[in-house]
Amino acid sequence: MVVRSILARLAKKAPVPVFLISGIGGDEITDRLRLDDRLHVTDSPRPAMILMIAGRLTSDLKYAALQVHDQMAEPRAVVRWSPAERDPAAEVFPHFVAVDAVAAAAAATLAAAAVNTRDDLLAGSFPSSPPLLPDVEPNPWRGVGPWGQGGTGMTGGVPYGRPLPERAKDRDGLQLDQLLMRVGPFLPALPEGLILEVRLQGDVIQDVTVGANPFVEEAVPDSEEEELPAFPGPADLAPFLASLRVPVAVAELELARARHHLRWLGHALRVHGLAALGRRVLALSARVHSQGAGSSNALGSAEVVELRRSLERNFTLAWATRGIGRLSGDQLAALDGGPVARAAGIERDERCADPAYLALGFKPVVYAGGDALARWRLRLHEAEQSLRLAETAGNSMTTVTGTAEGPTGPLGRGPGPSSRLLPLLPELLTGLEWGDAVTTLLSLDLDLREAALTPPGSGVAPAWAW
Amino acid sequence: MVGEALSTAGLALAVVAVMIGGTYVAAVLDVLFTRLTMRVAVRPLAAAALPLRRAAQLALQRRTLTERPDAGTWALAPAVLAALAAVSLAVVPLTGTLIPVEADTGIVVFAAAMALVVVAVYLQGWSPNSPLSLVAAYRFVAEGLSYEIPFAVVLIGTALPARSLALVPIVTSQEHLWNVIRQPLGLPVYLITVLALSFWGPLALPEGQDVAGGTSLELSGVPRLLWRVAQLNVLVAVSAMGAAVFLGGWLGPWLPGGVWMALKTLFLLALLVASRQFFARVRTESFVVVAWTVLTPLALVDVFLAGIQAMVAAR
Amino acid sequence: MIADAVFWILAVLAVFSAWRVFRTDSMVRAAYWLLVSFVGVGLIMVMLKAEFLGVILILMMGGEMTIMAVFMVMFMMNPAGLNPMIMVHQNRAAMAAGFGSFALLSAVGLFARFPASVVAPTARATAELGTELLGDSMLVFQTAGVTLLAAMIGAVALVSVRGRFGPADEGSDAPEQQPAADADVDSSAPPSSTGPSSSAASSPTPPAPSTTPEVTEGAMPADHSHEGA
Amino acid sequence: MEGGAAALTILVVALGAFLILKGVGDVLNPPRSTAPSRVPFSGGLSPDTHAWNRYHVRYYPMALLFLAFDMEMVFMYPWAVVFVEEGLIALIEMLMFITILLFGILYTWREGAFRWS
Repeated sequence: MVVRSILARLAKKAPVPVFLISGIGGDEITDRLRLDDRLHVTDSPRPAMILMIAGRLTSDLKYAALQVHDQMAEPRAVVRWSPAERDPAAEVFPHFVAVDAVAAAAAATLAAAAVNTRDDLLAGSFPSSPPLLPDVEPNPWRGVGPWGQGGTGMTGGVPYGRPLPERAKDRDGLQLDQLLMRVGPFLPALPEGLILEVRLQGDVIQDVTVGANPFVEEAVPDSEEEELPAFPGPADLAPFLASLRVPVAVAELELARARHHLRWLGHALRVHGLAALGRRVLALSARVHSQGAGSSNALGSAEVVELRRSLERNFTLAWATRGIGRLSGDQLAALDGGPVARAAGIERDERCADPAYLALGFKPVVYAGGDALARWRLRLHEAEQSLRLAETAGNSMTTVTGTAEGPTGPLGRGPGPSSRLLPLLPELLTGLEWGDAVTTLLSLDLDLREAALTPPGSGVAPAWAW
Repeated sequence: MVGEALSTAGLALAVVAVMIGGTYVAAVLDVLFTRLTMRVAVRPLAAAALPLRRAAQLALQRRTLTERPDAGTWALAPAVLAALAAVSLAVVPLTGTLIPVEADTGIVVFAAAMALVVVAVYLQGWSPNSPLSLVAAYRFVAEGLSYEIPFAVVLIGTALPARSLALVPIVTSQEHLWNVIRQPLGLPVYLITVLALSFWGPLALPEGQDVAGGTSLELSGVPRLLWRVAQLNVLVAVSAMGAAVFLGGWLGPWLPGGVWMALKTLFLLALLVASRQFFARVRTESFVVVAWTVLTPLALVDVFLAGIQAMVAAR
Repeated sequence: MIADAVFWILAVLAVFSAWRVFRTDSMVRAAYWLLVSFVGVGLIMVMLKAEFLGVILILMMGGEMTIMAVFMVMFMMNPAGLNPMIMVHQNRAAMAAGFGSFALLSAVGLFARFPASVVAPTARATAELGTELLGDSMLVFQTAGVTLLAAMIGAVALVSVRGRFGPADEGSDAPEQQPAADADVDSSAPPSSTGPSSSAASSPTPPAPSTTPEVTEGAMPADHSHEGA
Repeated sequence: MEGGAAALTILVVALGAFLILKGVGDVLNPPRSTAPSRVPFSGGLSPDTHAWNRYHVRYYPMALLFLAFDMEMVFMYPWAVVFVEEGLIALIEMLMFITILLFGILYTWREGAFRWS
């Protein structure tokens, strides 16, 4: 007891280990949470004490969230914030600390709540959240070996509740086991919400199936339930979507683009093992954000220039991404422009059609490599270019042409960029080592929230067309 | 008899003290470098307390289990890693007189202990019966089989001028010129291979974010704490060894030998710990290729240059 | 006194872990029990003043046993031993071979004339080994190099998938084995099987837990002995 | 020998200390789990099968190469000790030996056996 109280007192000022889950409307907050010194965002739910839910959970996300919750070590608690008035999916958590705040203040309030809850958990004044899923083995089984262990035969049965992996043909001609791995939607290395069913043989991917987008909510017909709140789409796409209908300040658009690229960079650096540098870049992107449109100097462009220079010299980063994730010509054509295509030498940019940009002397950034490295360099270059444009743009406004160049690709023409990329994944990832597959996925900058605006194959017109 | 046992116990205590101290220093250094890279305010006192606070927090957590893990090997993995680090630190002479374990085959004992690190890390990844952790375990086997040869060969290079595999002669042979200058290829190759060995920074392949932490993915509570500590133990051991065989160990003017040794160890430790902030994680396959086609030949060249030098010096 | 105690502890450890190698279901455990056994033997060698040989044994076995574990996991069905299985086969032949080699080695130990001289504490065993390697045994040494090269090239030529000699699996027949889709089909043995047909396993009710090994053996598909070969 | 005793003591102490610490942790906070909590983490979804499988080690040519080089290292240690005494003959001999083995690396590299994805 004495030991425990000493340890608890010592632990009080440590950053709270949180596992971060972001639902609908939580995309902006998660960045600010990562920047909070009081929190330590973990890669795995196991060592986390607080499950932090930012945004509204769809029903698909709910089950994964419950699973993750049960996987956390005790003592644990749930702290959540939702933009919706009522969040039916999150109400499955019996004990939670709900944070009630407007979106702008949500991150700070969430962090403060996490700290308080952790302290209460350690002091024993707040009960640890009980397991939420029913405690049943995935398969009924009973041991059949001489010591009550295992299933039937060599590989049959469901020993300890699960069957063994099955063997399948491989490119090596060896018939070894194939491991079906379901990853996502909360795997920190992958784009938020991406679900993949991956067949691995060794560490090489044999087959990939892209799972249903968890941000897509099926409208339940004839339900008595009140209607779900309209899906807002990813927050950092908002100015670009607006520019499809009304003229928007060029400076505002370009700042948003730079911010998006820097956010992406921060996330990607973390996954590539440069967590501290990634956090610095995230902080930089937040500063770009707070400047807003109008103020045309001190946008952190000097810092971005310096960052770009240092990252282009980072040979291990280049080494980790060179030659990874090249798209074929057909695949590039299907993209219809966007940064991924521009990184493969295809000079297509919707901004070239806009007189406001032409007046500013805009020329699209194009790289030739076509691999993950080229995409990295392109985005860094574009971030720098966007900040320059924002500085010089003054008050010039875009012209409404019905299309716009979003940070991930063209908007307003058919499905969005991520919807175009998702169907390419199986072909692209097959045959890659798992780490290379993650590198590829990162470099594509997929956004499942954006893809949810136009579910692939749904035949529904994009949300922005309405 | 009793006196002998007492002196053995005293020396063992010295190793434990150096290990604990070094591990703590490594943890604090990591906090400092991380905050410097983030470009946020560094408060030395807070940085010094942070590792302890984190450790206390982990110590209060309930350990999680996985589906039918190999519980025995899972429990053993951090203990084995720490024990290997302790043994390899024990063969390093701390000063000219304070030599915890005086073995005729010092660098072989060290290399043997470090060769078994692969076992500990593989078991850590294998045991929880978790897919990403398993991928991580096999990555480390690839990494381990690649770094081991150049690692051992550059150590052999330092034995050449000393004409002995024991560490005291190796240190004293550097009286006039440290091996870092005499064998310019030695220390760089050594540092790269020990980074791989302690799965740290750019070569933290089994603990990468792309496998959500890999070998430590399923760890929480005390086992996670022990695994982290054991990893830092390895960093301390390899830094001390690097200081002894490349930077002349306790040799140095003005200051007492122990201080020199501590400073040199600290320098290498800081270098290794800081590497995490500068280099992105390398691909497994690239590392394997480079380890075999660049590091191994370089290490062999290093040995031959060292041999020719030693021969000329002896004439 | 203490030295005796340590020797006996290490000796018992070596024998015990060697026995565990055959009593565990998990390939990884089996490989590392063997490593423990080797470490025990290596430490005994260190005690016998063969410091270099003892330590180098441990050094080599660390890497070697990991490779063995990895290869055994790759080729054995049920590598983690989640289902019960038996690691020993052809018991009579194995016992004969075991006792035979034990008797032979014991005979060497008992009847050979070992040099009676005590090793001087100042003897430089490693240096003597080195002199020997560069002296009379030089031919052996260089032959070892060429043999190792031949082994390397042979291994790579055989297993390399995309070598100059075409895909590694060209012209080879994949073993006809059915995937273990369900427990009952799985236990049908491949055509090459020599073991008893596993009728016990294909019965819908699994055999009752029992402490007699015969029951389990009946429940095993016979093909795994070939897998592990 | 004394060195061996000390090394063995340190080994046992470190091993024991870590196992005891883990035991103490389990006494302080005994592990508790339910079936869903034991599911391995891969982002919130459950796997169908156990993770343990006949894992395809694609770097096996490299593992075989390692075995050969591990042998070579064994020879190098005693060689290093007597190198200076033996002089040129030691140099030439090891040079020959190593060159032979380097051909092995060269061949393996040429065959692309270090790459697997």
